[in-house]
This record gives sequence, structure tokens and C-alpha cells, in this order.
Amino acid sequence: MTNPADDYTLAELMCIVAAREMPPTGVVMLGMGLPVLAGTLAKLMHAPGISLCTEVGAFDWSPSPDVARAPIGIHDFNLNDGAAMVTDMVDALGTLLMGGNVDVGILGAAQIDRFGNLNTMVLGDYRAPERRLGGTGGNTEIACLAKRVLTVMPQERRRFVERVDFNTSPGYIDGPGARMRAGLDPQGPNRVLSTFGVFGFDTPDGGETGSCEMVLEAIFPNLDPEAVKIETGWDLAVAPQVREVDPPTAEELSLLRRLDPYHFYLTPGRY
Amino acid sequence: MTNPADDYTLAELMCIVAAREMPPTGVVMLGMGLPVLAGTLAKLMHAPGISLCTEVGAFDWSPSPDVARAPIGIHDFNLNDGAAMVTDMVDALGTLLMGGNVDVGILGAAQIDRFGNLNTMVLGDYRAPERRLGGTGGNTEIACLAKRVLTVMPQERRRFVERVDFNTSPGYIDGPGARMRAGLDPQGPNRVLSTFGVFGFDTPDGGETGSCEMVLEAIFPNLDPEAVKIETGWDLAVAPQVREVDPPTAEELSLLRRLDPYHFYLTPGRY
Amino acid sequence: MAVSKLMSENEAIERFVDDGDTVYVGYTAAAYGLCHAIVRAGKKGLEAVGGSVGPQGTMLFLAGCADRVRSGYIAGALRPGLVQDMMEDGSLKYEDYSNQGIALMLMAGALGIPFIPTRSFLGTDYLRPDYQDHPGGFLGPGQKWAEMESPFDGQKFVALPALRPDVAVLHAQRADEDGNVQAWGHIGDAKWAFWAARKVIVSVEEIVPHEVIAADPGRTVVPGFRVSAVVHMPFGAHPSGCLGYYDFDYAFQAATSTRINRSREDWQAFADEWIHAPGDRAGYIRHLKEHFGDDALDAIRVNAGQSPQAPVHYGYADQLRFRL
Amino acid sequence: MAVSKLMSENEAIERFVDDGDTVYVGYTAAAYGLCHAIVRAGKKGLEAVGGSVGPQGTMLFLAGCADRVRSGYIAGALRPGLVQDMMEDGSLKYEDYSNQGIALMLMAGALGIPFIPTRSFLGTDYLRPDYQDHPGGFLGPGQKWAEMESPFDGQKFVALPALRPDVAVLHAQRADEDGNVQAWGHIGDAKWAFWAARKVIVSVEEIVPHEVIAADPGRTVVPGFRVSAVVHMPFGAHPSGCLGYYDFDYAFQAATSTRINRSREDWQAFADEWIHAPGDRAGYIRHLKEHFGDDALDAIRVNAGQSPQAPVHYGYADQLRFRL
Repeated sequence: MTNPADDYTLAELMCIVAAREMPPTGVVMLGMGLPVLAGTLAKLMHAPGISLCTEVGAFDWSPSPDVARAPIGIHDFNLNDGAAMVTDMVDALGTLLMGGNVDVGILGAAQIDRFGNLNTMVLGDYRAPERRLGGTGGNTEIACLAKRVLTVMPQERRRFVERVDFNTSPGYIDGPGARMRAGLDPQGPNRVLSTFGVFGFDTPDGGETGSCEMVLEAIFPNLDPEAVKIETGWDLAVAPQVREVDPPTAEELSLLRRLDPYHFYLTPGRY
Repeated sequence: MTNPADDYTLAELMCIVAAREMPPTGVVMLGMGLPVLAGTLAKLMHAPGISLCTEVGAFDWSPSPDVARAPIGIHDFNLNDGAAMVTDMVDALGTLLMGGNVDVGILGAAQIDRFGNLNTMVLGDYRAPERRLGGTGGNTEIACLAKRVLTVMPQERRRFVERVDFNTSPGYIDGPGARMRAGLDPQGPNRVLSTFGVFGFDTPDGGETGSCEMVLEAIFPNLDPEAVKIETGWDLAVAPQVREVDPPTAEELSLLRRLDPYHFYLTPGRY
Repeated sequence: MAVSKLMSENEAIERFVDDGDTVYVGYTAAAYGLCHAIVRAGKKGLEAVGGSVGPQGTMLFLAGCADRVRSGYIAGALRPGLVQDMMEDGSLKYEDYSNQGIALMLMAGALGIPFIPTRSFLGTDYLRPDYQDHPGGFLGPGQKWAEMESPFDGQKFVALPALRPDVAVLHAQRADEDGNVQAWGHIGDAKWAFWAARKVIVSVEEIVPHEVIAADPGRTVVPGFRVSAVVHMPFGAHPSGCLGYYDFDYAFQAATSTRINRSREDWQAFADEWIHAPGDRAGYIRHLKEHFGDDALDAIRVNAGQSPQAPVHYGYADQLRFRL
Repeated sequence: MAVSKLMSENEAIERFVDDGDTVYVGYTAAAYGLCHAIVRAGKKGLEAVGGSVGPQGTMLFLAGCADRVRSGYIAGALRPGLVQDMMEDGSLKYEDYSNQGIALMLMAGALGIPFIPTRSFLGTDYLRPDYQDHPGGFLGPGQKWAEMESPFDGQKFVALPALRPDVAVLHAQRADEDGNVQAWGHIGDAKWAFWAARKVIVSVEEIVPHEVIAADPGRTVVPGFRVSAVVHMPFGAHPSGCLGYYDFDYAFQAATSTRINRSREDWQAFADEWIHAPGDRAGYIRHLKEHFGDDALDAIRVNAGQSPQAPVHYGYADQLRFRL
């Protein structure tokens, strides 16, 4: 590894760590927002063997190394340039995802809770919203049906909550066996990539056993686990050995920034 | 009308009468066998406004006036030449037919009975077949779901039977109300075009009321209703006024023969 | 067949959109020009449906044309503004599904089947009994979905009811006068909207001779006999894009989508300037150039992307050596 | 991705077809060459499935490779012969559906849903209780379909169980070495077989560079990551046709399909001459020319049909004027 870049934001490192989390091969479904940027980075640098797909209908997108931008959302036309197949949403979220072809889903959300459930719907009571959000898009089915889920979310106490206000996108729901009781398959190993660190879940078998709670596994440079706990809305479990995340390499950081030329993704307040 | 051609076979007139039965416009789904020949003739001569479609996935096929042949079955590649859209079987038998877009289905079969039910499956008892047939293809769903059905079948006592050995393709099943009780929509006005004449069904409302039995309405030139009864396996109802079918015109006959250059359709024993 | 379905956007909306209709307003084949025509026509009591309902749908809410939405994602509600306010104060009723949910429901509607099973939604709060009759909704309990088990293996699933919009408004690359539409590129849930809707109104960048359609029938997404009206409307998707013709006008979109959602006054000013005054899409484009300069569209001109390389031939033999 | 899936037909069958597999053998994308390879490999206990099972499937029955069929139409049973005899004497078990039934079941399998509703089959004898456990069948009662009513409107329908063949053998126009397959023309139920089958073996007329695929991704019917093996096999569909490459060899088909179905001796003679002795499809084509003359394929050469006329561009802007 080359000299670490010393001038980077936590959000930048979050995206880079998400890219590093990608398996070397497999079908990856990109959720809305930062997952598109992280997935593009991974495809170009960390995991050229993955097949990037979107719910809009672009399958196995292979951007050229000098692609001018990460797609501006999953509707960006540049997803048609380098795709092996372009089709429709039923093929993407139905045939591809429901059909069992998606190895990894990468998602963002407004809230996440200790069991990895996501909320993209509403803040407060669904029946009397404090604040209504845009909605789930394909987030729900990716969380229900992908074999693994990576979640990319800034570490904020108001977003890392004890219990999501509305579970649009099931992680381990309320603990061991819950996914199977609901009629879903086991899922994992899942990961959460935040602006402070990397989290796994305490289950060896995708939710059958274990506490299924989120566990801090790795932390960003110069951060203390206590800082993570402060920005987490429940008593966060911490792994016995908390690894320190490698800072961005110069290559990672320069490519990430080149892929976001309009600061569409990494403008503070937008993620 | 020009001078009638005086040298023609009853099978040729059957196809010509089927073509004459086509409405001026509407979506027509072509079944296997003679319906393809009759539909092509209609499109080129009697009903240029119809949209010919096949279960294989050719939609709104408009052959050029000098087309070299009627399609050799519904898989003939020439159905891609002149089609407005080509797609797959789910779009054809699902989206198009189940979706309620098919105005007329035109079918053949091994047997037909007094209520217009068809059999494409087996002769004798399904559990101990005398003779097993090829199977129904799309015949079943066209009979279930098209708004109208035209059936093209040679007049033979062994094929016009009191009750089909296996009802693969419901007409009026066992009489008034039967389609609706089964969960199907009303259907009609249906017609049967045989080598002896033209039959309707005694129901004013697609099977809700009336006897729903087949009725001889028109007869081919120089034939006697008694001859039709002899080749019908039940006590055939005959309309008070049995119209005589116009013989083929020279144009109809020459075009029909040009469309079957290999005698694929009109070789005796093949239909 | 031979009857031309070509007409102006204002005529198409007047003839084929009725007050109270359920209108497919998607995201991918975004028919901004047709939605502007709906606003001009002052239609009322519409329901907007789509896997995602894009900013063109927001305009139907803000204009008071649509008071219901059935969707998986509502672009106008992404950030604080009038649409969130309307959903919170009850002036915009909503039934939340997901992108896949609506896409499958449109497919079921197109297929003429009563419902489609999915394993999505299992384990979510969507299915909470106390959420089925929520104050923001309009379908009522029992009509939104049903939890069932497979008669074959007992697999739990959610039955999503078929959705047949009264009318769909879509934008595509090209069509002939008969309404045979050709589109290419990732198409989202629009593919099934073309088949699910009882009436289809499509605006296109180009009207082409039927021969162009017939020369590549595999590119056709819906045959003319399913289409009610075809509108020739260059830049009909602006500020969304049309693959092969122009890209998204993100600058215009970012500016206006925030602004129109900010206050009634801002919305009315936008509607007067960009929807009512121009009268139609041609006027809108003229105003765009007056407002931003003749080079207003340069930023979205396509300068990248590919075209088919290898030949495709729908070839067959017209004379056969046939022996029976 | 970068791993080539290109191999010979004999290797593909050996590696990806197991005794007892349920094998999609359709009609429209008829993989005669791959079926011949199955016969050569002497696979046993296969089940043939397809909306219609064409003459290439007949060979699997006659060779004793397949002893079960789930289909809406069995070409070999159209006229008296061995296949009818096998169905009547119990050596070929069958479950009868319809073209639409199997096509929808493949779609349900591809979608990962437990079943798909249809309003077909209502009012037919297929549903007769005393036919559900018929001696010719193999699924057993309760597994073939279920009559149900919609939870939303009480509409009666038939639930067809999802069908996921273990393997599909298909022929198409072209693919790259990664297995990205492009096909055009009316395609029957093959479209969903590409997605429903757990393993996909495809033979193609041409192997093209990946750039050809990426130049027109809308023409792709299945991405490489769903394909197990790609076989470069010119004339791989003969005596069926391949749109744009050659038409049906009706003469050869009419002669052989009747003959092979007539007697065991006739079948064995055909199999020895046209399947075993040639060793592979290249040998089969050589033998065809030896047997019928060098002009054997002239009769099926394409001399009619169209190609796309108007340009199609997957164009976008690679530099944007962006303001947030």
C-alpha cells in the first residue's frame, strides 16, 4: 500500500471502506445514494470481478477506467454504457433479486437499529408523522432478498437508533430466528460502514442463532470506541479486538474524488 | 363479386369462409394449423385492419401483398417480417391474451362438441388413452380468454362429437352460465367453420342464457343439411333459415392457393 | 392500424385523461411535457401511481390535480417542503409500497391476474395490523395486500393486488403514427405501465415511418393497438433526460425542484412561467432558451455513449425445398 | 466475468447435465446440437420441460435419456408412432399443461415466487378431480396446480407452481465468451427459460467480442453470470432454424421426424448415422453435405427479411453543468 492520504473526510473513508468490503466476485445490487459511489469505486479498484446491477435495469455495468463520473443516482444514463444487459425493473428486482441472483445488496437509509433494520419511510409514528421521507424505492426488497447486505450510513445518534421508527427493510428484525419466522431466508455476513467504523452482527449463520446485534469491529484512525458509542442510540456491543481501519490510500482518495466531480455525493448534508 | 370459381375443395372454402368471418378490425390470435392460413388470407384480402398475433410472440403481423407463403406454422420466421413488435410467449399469451387484448381467437382441434368445447389432448379416456395427441399448445388459453373464438374444423362425425373426450378448451362447457360459474367471462359470438358449413351458438349474451348449443346457420353450395347431420355426432340444431355460403371468388381461391405453395395446409389428411 | 393517433399534448390530455383517473406517472420514462399539459388542463382528483413518482408527479400534487399517490418513492417528499406538508396534513393521501411492489402490481394488471405473490415486505412494518388503516391512506384495510402461504410448499408470501391505471403518461424515443413505440436503455417500471394502463398516452422525440418500426420489431415496447395517443414532443422529458437525445438537466432540476416545493407562491410563479404561459412544450423550450440563452440545451447534449456495432438481421428463406 | 465459459457441446453436457435433471427443451430456440450431445452422453432419467417440446426433445425420449415430460405440446406425439406408444404404455410419463401454463411457471420460477395465478384452465377437464392422479403422470395430486380465489375480489384462478428446471439447453444467435447472450425475433417461452433454469447451456451461431454485446445491451436476453456454458455451434439449431442465419429445413425435418418415430430400428439407424457417428455438430454438418450434397444448406439460406434501418444511440452527456 502506498502512503496514506492524510487529508480526507470521514465520509470519504466510509465510501472507501464500503468499496473494500466488496467480495472479489458476485452480483451486487446498488441502492440509492452513496452505494452508487462506493460500488463504482469498488468496481474500478477493489473488486473488478463484481457485477454491478441496478433496480432500474442495468446489469453487469463495467465502466471504463476513465469514466467521467459515478452515476448520478441509479437513473444516470451512463449506466447503459458498459452494461452487459439493460432491461426493466421487474427483471431487476424480480428476476434478478427475487430469483436469488443477488449476492450483495448495498444500501443507505435514514435510520438503522441494533438489529440492522433500516428505515427509509418516516420519522416518528407512521400514523402521525413527525417527518415524512421520500420512501423506500427498492430498499425493502434488497434488504428482504439479497444474500448479504452492506449498509453505508453516517454515524449519528439520531440515525443509529435503538429501534427504527418504521422497519422498511429487515435486518435481523428483533433477533435470532426472526427472519425465518417472517418467511425470509438467512442473510449475511452483513456489514455496516459508517463515518466512524465498521460493524458486523453477532450471528454465525445469517440470523438463526447469536444475539444478531450490531457489533463494532473496526474503527477509523484516531477515533475512540467511546466516540462511536456516543453517536449510537443504544448500548453498542464492541468486539474484543477492535481493528483500526487503514486510512485511504492516495489512489483510493483521488479516484473517489474524481468519481464525484460535482460533489453530488460527498457534499455534507446530502448523505 | 367476380365469377365464382367452380373448381375448389371444401377445405379451401372452409378457410375462405373463416377469412370472411374476420371482423374488419381487432386483435386476432392465430392458433396452430389452418387458422394461420385463414388468418393470412383474411389479412391480405378480407380484413386488412386486423392485427394478427401469435403465441410465439409476433404482434400485428402485416405481410406484404406478395408474401411468398402463409407462415408454415406459428414459428415461421416470416412472422418477424412485417410485425410491429416481436417478443415472447408470456407477453403474447399473458400480457396480450390474459390482459384482455385479444378480440378474436381462431382455433382448430381434434374434436368439437355441441357446446363448442374443443379437445386437443387425447382420444378416449385420459386415464387409458386410445390415442394420445400432441397436446393443446396455446389452444386452452385462447379458448378460455379470447373475447370471441372462431373454430376451423373438417366436418367429420368422429370429430363433431356429442361430448369431447377431454375438454382442453372451453366453449360453453355444458350450457348456459357454465363459463361464468367456472370463473370465465362470457364469450362470443363464436363461430365454427367446417368443410360443410357455418355454425353459430344459441346464446344472445356469450353464454349467460340460451341453450348455448351449436346451430347450423349456413351451408356450402350444393350440400343438404341432412348431409351435415350425418357428419355430426349429435342431433344438430338447424337455423330456420339456412343461408347458402357464397362459393370462393377467383381472387379468394387464387390467393389462398398462392399462400399454400407447399400444400402444407391443404393436403388431405393433414387437417 | 391505419388511423393516425398523432395529436397535440393538450388534445391528448383533454381526450384521454378524466378527472379521478388513476394515472401512471413514473420516473424513468418521465413525461414532463404531458404532466405540464395535465396541469394546464386543470384535471382534478387524480391518483398518481408509479414504482417511483418523479418530480413531474410533484407538479400534479402542487397543482391540486392529484390528491392521492400509490408508490414506492415520492421524489417530492425526499426533502422538507410542500409535498411533505401535504402528506402530513392529509391533503395528499398515500399508500406506500416499494419499487418492486408497484412494478409487480403493474405486471399483474397487464397479465390480467388478480394478484402477484412476492417475498418482499415479509418481516417489515408495512404489514403491521395497526398500520393497515392508517390516516394517510385511502385504500382501506384488506385491499392493499394479503399475507398468504403457498398451497404447494407453505412458503409465506405477500399477495400484491393487480394494478391497472386508467391512463399512463410516458415519454419514449420514437414511435410511428399508429402508436407503435420503440424505446431503449434501462426502463424501470415503464415497460409494464405500457401494458397495464387502460389508456396509454406517449410523447416521443421522433415520429418515424412505420417501416422504421417494422425494420426492428424487437425494439418495440408496445404495439399501436394498445396506445390511445402519440404526441411528437422533442425534449418532452426535460429536465429529465431521453437516452440518445439529451441527458438530465440536473442544474435546472436541482434549482426548480427545491424551489417549487418551498412555498405556494414559488410553485405558482413556476407554474405560470414554465407551464401555463408557454402553452405547450414547444413554447416551454422557446422560453428555456430565452431565459437561459440559446445555449441552454448545450449542457445536456449527448457527447458520449455507444451505438450497435454488429449487424442484426431478421432473415429467413422465402423459398423452401419442401417435402412432406 | 473474465473467465471464458466457451467449451465444446460434449464437455458442456458432461459437466452441466446430471442424470435425473429436469431439462428445459423448448421449441423456439431449439438446441438440436445440444440435445444430440445429451443422447451421445447417454444421460438417464431426465425430465423434459417446455411450453412446447420440439422434435429435439423427441430424440431424448426415443434414446431413453428422458422418461418424463412436463409440457403443453409434445411434437413427437402429434402423429402415431413411438412417442404415442411410450405415453400409452407408461414408459414416458407426462404432466399436461399448456404453452401459457409452462411459460408462466418458468416466469414464476425465474421470479422466485411460489406460484403464479392464471385464469386459463378454468372450465376445462384438466382440473377434473379424477384426472389429478392419472396413471400417466408423475407429479401426484396437489403438486400440479391448485384452484383458488383472489383474497381481493373472490376471482377464481388456478395457481401454477413455479418451475425451476435444473438445466436449460437453448440455441441463440450470438454470445460473448462470458456467456452474455443476444437473441432477436419472436422467442416463445425461451426468454424465461434463460432465467428460470439453475444451469444454462447455450449454443450460438457466433461468438462475438464483449464490445459487440456492450454496444447494444438492450439486445441481451441473459447476462453471463447466469450462464454455465457457451458453445460455438454454427447450424446448432438445424433442422430447426436460426433467424438471420438459416431457415427451418422442413424437408429434412419432415423426412426424419416421421421416420425416427416409426420404429426402434429406424430410430437407432438415425441416431447412429446423425448423432453418434458424427461425434459433434461440425461432424453432423459434414455428414449432411456428404449425404445431400454440398448444396444441402442452400435451401435454408436466408434470402429475405429485414435489418434495422434507423440509428439507435445509447447517448448521454459525459460532462454536466451541475448546480446543487
